Amino acid sequence: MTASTLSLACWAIILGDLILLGAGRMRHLLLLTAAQGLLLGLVTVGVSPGIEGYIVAGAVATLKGGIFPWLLWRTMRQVGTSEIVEPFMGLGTSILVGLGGLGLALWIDARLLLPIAAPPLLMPAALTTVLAGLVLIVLRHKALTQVIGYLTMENGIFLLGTPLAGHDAMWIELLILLDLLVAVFVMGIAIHHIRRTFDSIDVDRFCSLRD
Amino acid sequence: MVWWVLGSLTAGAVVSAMAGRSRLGAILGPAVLVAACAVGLGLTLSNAPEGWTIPLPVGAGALRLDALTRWFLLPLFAGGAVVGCYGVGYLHHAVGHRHLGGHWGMVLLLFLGMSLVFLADDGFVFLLGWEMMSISPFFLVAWEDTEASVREAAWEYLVAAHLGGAALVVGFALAAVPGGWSFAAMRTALPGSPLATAALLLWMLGCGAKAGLLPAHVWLPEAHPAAPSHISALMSGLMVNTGIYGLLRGLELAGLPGAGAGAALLLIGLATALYGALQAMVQTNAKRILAFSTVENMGLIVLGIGTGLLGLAHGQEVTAWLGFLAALMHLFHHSLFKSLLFLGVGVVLETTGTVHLNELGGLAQRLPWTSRCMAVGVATGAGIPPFCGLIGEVLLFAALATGVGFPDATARALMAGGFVGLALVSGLILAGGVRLFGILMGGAPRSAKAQTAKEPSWSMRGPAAILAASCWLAAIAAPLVLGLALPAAGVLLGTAPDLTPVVRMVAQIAQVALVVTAVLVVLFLARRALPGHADARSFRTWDCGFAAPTPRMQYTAFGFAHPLWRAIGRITGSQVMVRLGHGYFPAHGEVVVSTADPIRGVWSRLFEAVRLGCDALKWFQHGRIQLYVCTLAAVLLGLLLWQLGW
Amino acid sequence: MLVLSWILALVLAPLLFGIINRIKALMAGRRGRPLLQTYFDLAKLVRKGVVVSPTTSWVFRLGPMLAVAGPLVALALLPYAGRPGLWSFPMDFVVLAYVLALPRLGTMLAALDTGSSFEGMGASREAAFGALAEPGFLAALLAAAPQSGLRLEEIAAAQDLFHSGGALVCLALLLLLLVENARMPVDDPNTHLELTMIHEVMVLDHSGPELAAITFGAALKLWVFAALLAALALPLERMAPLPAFGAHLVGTFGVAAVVGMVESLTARLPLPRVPAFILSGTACGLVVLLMEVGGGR
Amino acid sequence: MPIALVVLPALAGILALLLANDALRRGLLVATALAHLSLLLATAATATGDPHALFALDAPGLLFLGLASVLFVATSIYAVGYLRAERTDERPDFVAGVVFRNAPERVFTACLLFFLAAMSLVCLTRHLGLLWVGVECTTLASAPLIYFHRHHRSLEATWKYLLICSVGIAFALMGLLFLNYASLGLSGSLHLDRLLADAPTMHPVWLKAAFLFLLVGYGCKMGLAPMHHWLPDAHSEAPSLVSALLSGALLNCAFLGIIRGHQVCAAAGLAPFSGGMLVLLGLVSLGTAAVFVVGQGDFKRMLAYSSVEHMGLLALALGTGGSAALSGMLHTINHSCTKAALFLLSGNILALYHTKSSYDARGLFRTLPITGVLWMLGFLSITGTPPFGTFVSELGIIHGLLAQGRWGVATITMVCLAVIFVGMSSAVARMVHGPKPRYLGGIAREDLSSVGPSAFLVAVVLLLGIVQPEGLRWLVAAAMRVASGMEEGLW
Repeated sequence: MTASTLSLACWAIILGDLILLGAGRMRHLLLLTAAQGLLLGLVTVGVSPGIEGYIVAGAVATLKGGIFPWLLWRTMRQVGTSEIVEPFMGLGTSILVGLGGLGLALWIDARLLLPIAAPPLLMPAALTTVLAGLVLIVLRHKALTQVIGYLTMENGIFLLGTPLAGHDAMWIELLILLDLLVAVFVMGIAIHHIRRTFDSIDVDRFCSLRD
Repeated sequence: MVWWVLGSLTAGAVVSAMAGRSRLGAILGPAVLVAACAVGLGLTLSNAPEGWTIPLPVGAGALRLDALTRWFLLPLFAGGAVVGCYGVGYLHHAVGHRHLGGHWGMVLLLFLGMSLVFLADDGFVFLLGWEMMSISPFFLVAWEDTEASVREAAWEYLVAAHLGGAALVVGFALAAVPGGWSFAAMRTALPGSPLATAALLLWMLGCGAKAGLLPAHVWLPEAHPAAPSHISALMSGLMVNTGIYGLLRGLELAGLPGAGAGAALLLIGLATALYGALQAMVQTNAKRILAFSTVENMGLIVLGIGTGLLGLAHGQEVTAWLGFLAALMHLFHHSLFKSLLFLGVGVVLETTGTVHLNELGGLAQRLPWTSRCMAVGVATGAGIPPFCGLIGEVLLFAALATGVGFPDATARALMAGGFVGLALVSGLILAGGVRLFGILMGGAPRSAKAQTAKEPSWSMRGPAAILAASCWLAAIAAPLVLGLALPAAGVLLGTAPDLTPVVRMVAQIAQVALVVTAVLVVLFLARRALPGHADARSFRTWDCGFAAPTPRMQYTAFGFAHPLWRAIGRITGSQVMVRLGHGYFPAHGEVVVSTADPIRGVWSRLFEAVRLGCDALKWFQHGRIQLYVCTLAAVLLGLLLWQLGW
Repeated sequence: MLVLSWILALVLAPLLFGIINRIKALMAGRRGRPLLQTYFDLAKLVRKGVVVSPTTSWVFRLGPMLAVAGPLVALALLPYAGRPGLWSFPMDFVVLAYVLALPRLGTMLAALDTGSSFEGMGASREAAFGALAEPGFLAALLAAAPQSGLRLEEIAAAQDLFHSGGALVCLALLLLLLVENARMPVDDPNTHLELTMIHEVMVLDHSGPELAAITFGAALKLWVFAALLAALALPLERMAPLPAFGAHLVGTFGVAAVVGMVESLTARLPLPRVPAFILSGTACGLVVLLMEVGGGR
Repeated sequence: MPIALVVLPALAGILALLLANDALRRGLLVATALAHLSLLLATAATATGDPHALFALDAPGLLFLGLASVLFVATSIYAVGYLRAERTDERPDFVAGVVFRNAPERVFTACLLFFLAAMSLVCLTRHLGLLWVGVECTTLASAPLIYFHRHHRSLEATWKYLLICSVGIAFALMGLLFLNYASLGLSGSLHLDRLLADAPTMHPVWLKAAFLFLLVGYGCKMGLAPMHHWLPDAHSEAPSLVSALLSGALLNCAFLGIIRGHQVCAAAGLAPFSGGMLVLLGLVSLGTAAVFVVGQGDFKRMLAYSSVEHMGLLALALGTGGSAALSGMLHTINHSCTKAALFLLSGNILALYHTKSSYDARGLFRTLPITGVLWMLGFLSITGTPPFGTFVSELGIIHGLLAQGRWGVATITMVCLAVIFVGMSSAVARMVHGPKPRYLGGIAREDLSSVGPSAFLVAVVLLLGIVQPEGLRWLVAAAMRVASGMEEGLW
């Protein structure tokens, strides 16, 4: 895979992040996450070729591009939540924050040079994705969106780790993916319970524990 | 022998706590206490070997028995045995339905702690003993824990004890920095080091809180009255001594620092003494009066220490010796008479159910033994011959008087100020003592509670009588007592200069006491020979022509203090509010006296401010998960930006 | 000599009241009662029976004994005619003050023991004024003490009326004498209005030999103060023993005469202003002490 | 084989899911706990350290795993009585006005065992990636535990725990990547011994960044302020025995993650940097705990904030190094035992009074005498009062701070400790004394399983204040040397 393709993929990821922040429907959110997972697999293959790279990329693409969104999709259907993403302070604010995050990521990238040959946009793309995930967690009402945000964050972190794939034992990354699978599973169960107990998955109802 | 004492106290505490509500629990503790105290007294007075070690996690765990320790152990064990006997009688009605075993277990723990404090030869053992001694009274004070005020007092005690202890912990941790935890190492490494000043300040804070020095005294007038009376006697008569001991030991370890510490201690002591005396003058709860009297006496003792240090700093050895001797002697006497007074008030509480002066009166008729013992206690406290209180006060006066001749003008002024202040304090003590005894014991009962007062069993009368007798004996045998105090002061001051004038002075004061006793005996015999002794007619008190006086018309506790309160006592924060009835036929009017301690008010405002501050910061745990995650990210980002200098 | 002085004090103390009263009478242009009236009163009281209130206890009977015992022992501490007393040791002036507190303690406790509101009032005032007077007394004596010694004997030797601070010391002691002995302008020994009395109101319930003891004790106490003041004011130690003895005696009576004159010339102060009066006495002592401290010895 | 320590509880957990008999399953829980402890002892006694192995015990690992194992034994014994007494039907919470029931017991037991397995993994592994996996597993295994009572408040706590800790640990994962970047061109492995070997030549900026990520990430899990927000909620809403494990064992495991980072930093000569950060967060934690303990009406939240305080102390001690770090390692033992005992006792109190308010749960000395006494002793211990071991370790930390001349840090620490004491004492004094509340009817005797474990733990801490066994002293010293990067200290 050529460097330009890689950098195109990074661009796509960055743009995806911004669209993610502006998405108003849950369905779109899930689709975008899935797309991001697939892109992640693509980048993994591009950055670390070889059999290990392929295995990891395959696992990433399957899990992040397929299974996780599917799990969340199922959860969303089962809890019967509305399609609307409920943001704090409007979607525009999220996009603005995302743009700010991109700026921050570029700024950090300029100061922290990767000690490895990697696509030039990898670092900003990864950091932007992490920040976008954080924004999804912080600036959304629904528990489900928070899980999506968490996954997005993890996507970013994985993106950051792609140049390292194959440097250390591959099974570690697989284990980490497995862990994430369990995490999404457990969170999904928790969302079921939240729905049953609160008649809603709006985390703003979580206000009884405070000082 | 030391192991017998410590071991029996430890084992006794454990077994007694296990014995619980059974009869064994009621008797085992005091029995062990008396036995341990007897052995301890033997140890104190014998020529026991000087040092021992126990393995402990930190430090060497060393114990040592030097003259200073012996001096402090003496009242501890003597008082412990007496108070133990008293406690059996005081708590007899609780046998079977209260957890007496636990109570006595805590008393034993308290004694274990105090013994360890006195015996400690390294910082860790000292702290260990100190905290054991500090914590156990929390449970003892809260004996009547169904009353909210007692619970409050116990908690205040705990907080004060712990905060004071914390100051000591840091103090010793500082002192251990250069050489380690053992006292020997501190003695060599500490003097002259800049750490010594800091450590000493912390020691003064911690020990001052324990001894009830201004402004850390506020817990004492709450906790001592709330405790059962034998515990009050222990705390006020014996436990406060540990504060003084800690201070003295700290001074010794820091190499007896110079004029600054002396002046500070002198001023703190004087302020404490004056404040305590004034408060004792205006309070109306007998146990609070005694507690403030403890504050005042601790002030006097610290005044002595400060004087001694000043003397040392200016090269006046005699003044130094007089100051420290005065402190040591007065401490011993205070242990005797304050325990005695608390035991006496305990009898009053036991038989009448109250210690509020305005509800009492007429007890001298009803409690002849107790009232006589109390009279001795009051007279001793006021330094009236022929009782021992005089000796410490004269020594203190002497120390200050010699200081008026110092070459250094500041020191002279301090000494003269101390002298005059001390004179004022001694006048106030007499007035306060008369007030306490006169209102409590004299006149007619002011309420039905006092009407039916009866003398308690001998187990309560006996200990008081023993202490009263000791108050007299300690005066008559003052030269002997001084003989024990001299080596104790020597631990601090080294070899003594020529002290024969001091020794002779004390001997002569003892003679004065003896002669006063003789004169009184002669007068007593002479009175029997004169008419009107046995055949006195009885007629009601002179009532100025008003035919229907009631006991309520007697002078009240605050009324008695009113002239002094008006003259110099407003600093106590007491207030008199007169509420008159209104209208043409005003029906009901009242006078309300509040005796709140203003310094306590300052502390409670401080605590309140901390609480409010904390409450104001509690929004941080606001409950919104999104913001929590936001904080997490912000902290990370902030640390990155700050630390990597981007 | 010492024994003689002691016996003289015992015998002559009640005479002081006679002298004061005679001076007052003379100043007022009256004849006054006999000089020896106090002796007659004492003799009469000793033979009388006793009435006690059923409210009282052993404390009431103890009071008068303390009232006598204190001044009796105090006499032994007094230097006499330039010679030391029976005891003379450093800081004996402090012990003197404490011994002199015995009668105060006794009368106050006895007064409170009667349960009378009037006697409580007297005790309350006595307690307050005594407490305020104590620092003055001790400060004055400390100020008067020479650098070399802190005994009464040396204090008496070092001071006289005509030396630097001596006059002020003597003035302080005189004022405190008036306070301690319940004289005008602090207290009116002749008043019969209970609301204004201090000392007299405390002894209202005493009768017979016990009242005699209190009266005698008061006389002795006045004697102790007067003799002390005389010893301080006069340069007795520079005289030969016999003239000194005489001079001391005359001085003691002279103090009584001064008291009498003060009593005739002043009016009784309102009670709330008494503390200020006492503090003025204390202040005299403090001024001398301050000068000592400030100037260095 | 050290790996057996992970496998054993994991298998037992699966078995627990399959078992239908409650009594049998409870027996399995205790048996596994005991087996785990004995296996650990056997491993510690026999295993030889292979620095390149994936699983090996080093001193801090042994210390923390030993603690976890001992606490697990204590809690499992407690759990037997607890589970027997718990009602399985629906019951009302009158205050909140809701009806709730418990999660199935088999899930609870299984998750307990999985939790133990995850903690064992964290303590045993020498590979930082695997350590991360372990820490994430502890979160996932303990989340259902917190939600044992299917009450809306426990659900809220569970969600917060799950999400905040997951995000935090995601940061830690980023930290690992940064660490990997820092060692790029060297061995490039996340195996601890490789990292230690590479450390001196690592890229310092990347290393620093990596440490900060690890610190914030694992610090979140450990409960260091200001990342502690989940902790009071989770601890107060979880069943008491779970709170005991969370506070006594789990927080240490997260601390181990930070220790590993500190080790690498120290090996790279960056100990002043990482230590400084630890001290800073430690102080913030102490201050936060002080703020929230004062006036705290909920006694379980109070204990939770006390955990924040002690985690702060541990971080402070490790960051300070020297004798303070030594005492810090000792402090982990004291804190874990005391805090676990206190949480177990709070379960007894909760079971009787049905309230977590210290204003309502009064008169413990009369209603629950043994629990009351132990509660008081535990309080004294947790506030560092002699003769408890906590005093020795806190004294050591203060002494260590002073010996290094860190007067300001020592002062702040002492002030915070004092404020915390005042805050806690007012609640505890309120609870132990006073008359028996009138609404309580007849009171059952306290059985052995409810007070025995706490009594044992308190006794251990008491003994540690008076004697320190030679072996323990050695272990603590080794752990301190390892944690400060002075030696590898493999078993």
